[in-house]
Amino acid sequence: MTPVARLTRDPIDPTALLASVARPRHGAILLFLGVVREVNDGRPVTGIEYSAYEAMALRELAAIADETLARFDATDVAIEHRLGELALEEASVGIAVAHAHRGVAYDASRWVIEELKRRVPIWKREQYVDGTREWVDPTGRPTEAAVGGERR
Amino acid sequence: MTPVARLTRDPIDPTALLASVARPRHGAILLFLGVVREVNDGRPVTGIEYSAYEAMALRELAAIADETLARFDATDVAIEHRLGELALEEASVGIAVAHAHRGVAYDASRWVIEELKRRVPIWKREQYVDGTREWVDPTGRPTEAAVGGERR
Amino acid sequence: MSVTVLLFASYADALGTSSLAVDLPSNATVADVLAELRARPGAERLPPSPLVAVNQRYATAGSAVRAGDEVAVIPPVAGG
Amino acid sequence: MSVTVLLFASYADALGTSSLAVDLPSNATVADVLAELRARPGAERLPPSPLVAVNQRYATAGSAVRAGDEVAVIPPVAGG
Repeated sequence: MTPVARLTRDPIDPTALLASVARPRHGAILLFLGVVREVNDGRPVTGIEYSAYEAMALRELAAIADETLARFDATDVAIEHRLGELALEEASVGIAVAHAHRGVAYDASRWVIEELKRRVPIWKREQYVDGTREWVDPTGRPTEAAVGGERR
Repeated sequence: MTPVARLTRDPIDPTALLASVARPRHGAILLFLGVVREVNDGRPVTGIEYSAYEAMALRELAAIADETLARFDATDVAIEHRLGELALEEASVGIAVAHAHRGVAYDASRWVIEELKRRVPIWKREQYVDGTREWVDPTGRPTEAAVGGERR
Repeated sequence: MSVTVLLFASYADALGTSSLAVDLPSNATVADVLAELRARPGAERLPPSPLVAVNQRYATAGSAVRAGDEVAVIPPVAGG
Repeated sequence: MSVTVLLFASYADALGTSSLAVDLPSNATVADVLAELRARPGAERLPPSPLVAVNQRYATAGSAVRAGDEVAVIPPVAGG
């Protein structure tokens, strides 16, 4: 049972993710897709560019997959994160988990996405309808642009 | 936005379920698949036959889908339950939900499957390696066979 | 008056049929339907208080039934 | 000794590069790397205590760095 943890520049394939965790012992499979949505914080978005510290991101994704097996009683897991330019409605991340019982599958799936968002070095730059672009800071600290504006 | 709520004798198609809830306003899509597993309560299973009170099951599935929209702030939802003879690893139920934010998607998905299991009149008869079959009673009350054994 | 009683899964096995007509006085309730059912061979395999739906909606023992109603006796559900 | 400093996303934009070599005394720490970085144009756009990884593992200001180490200064992550 080798967990899947990948970065990809190709579209995420939900069917392949589901197949990679299916086993006869499982009764529940859960697939989470994070997708590019048209509005963020009230600003109309036309697309998102994802970039990563790739070697470390892969290491962290693999670590999350391994920790999932340890924490959730050998849940099968596959994690795939996309990089590059994404259009609206394209999936940036796909997480498939499978377990004998659905409760564990839900808990494990949620844990994986929260860990991914907490520690995997991936960044996104949103493109807006007005042609501007901005790095997204989910911590709510001043953005690059705001900090730049305070330059002494 | 018409929620999907279907019974089907054909294999459940995860890609179609995902597509039916995708909208540009959503940032998260969650797909739950319940699948036939090889062991239940320690007994090796070779397949499951699902049957339903079809008219009422459809009504209850549609009600659950409508209630999902009301409870979870217009989450898109698609619910499909399979009937007939299923082999190991085949999906008996597929639930796709989508929302702007992942927390709501997880909560809504979990709510739908719990409601489905609580109130939709569908039954399953497991087939075992030894050739016997038995209706499954998730309430843990005496099974048909056990009650039959007590017949006066 | 007559109502149609539907049986499913283990209950259909128990009574050897998935549908039967039951004659009742007017002003009958779900409890009266179940009492009629109790007289049939195999009905001892039903639990004391099975789930019932009238015209595809869950009902209680006191719910009224009318001529032509569809009364379903529903085993523990096991979907998903 | 020399270490490689990697910059990403808004931090790479701030300093105008995604990679640079920094010379340090032996026994240097992550804090020393950051102090060197502060002298560069654009570094005032970094936060006071940015996340740092040494050789692809998260580190703290007191973590030791050795010759040839890869020290990454990591903006708030935004994957998913």
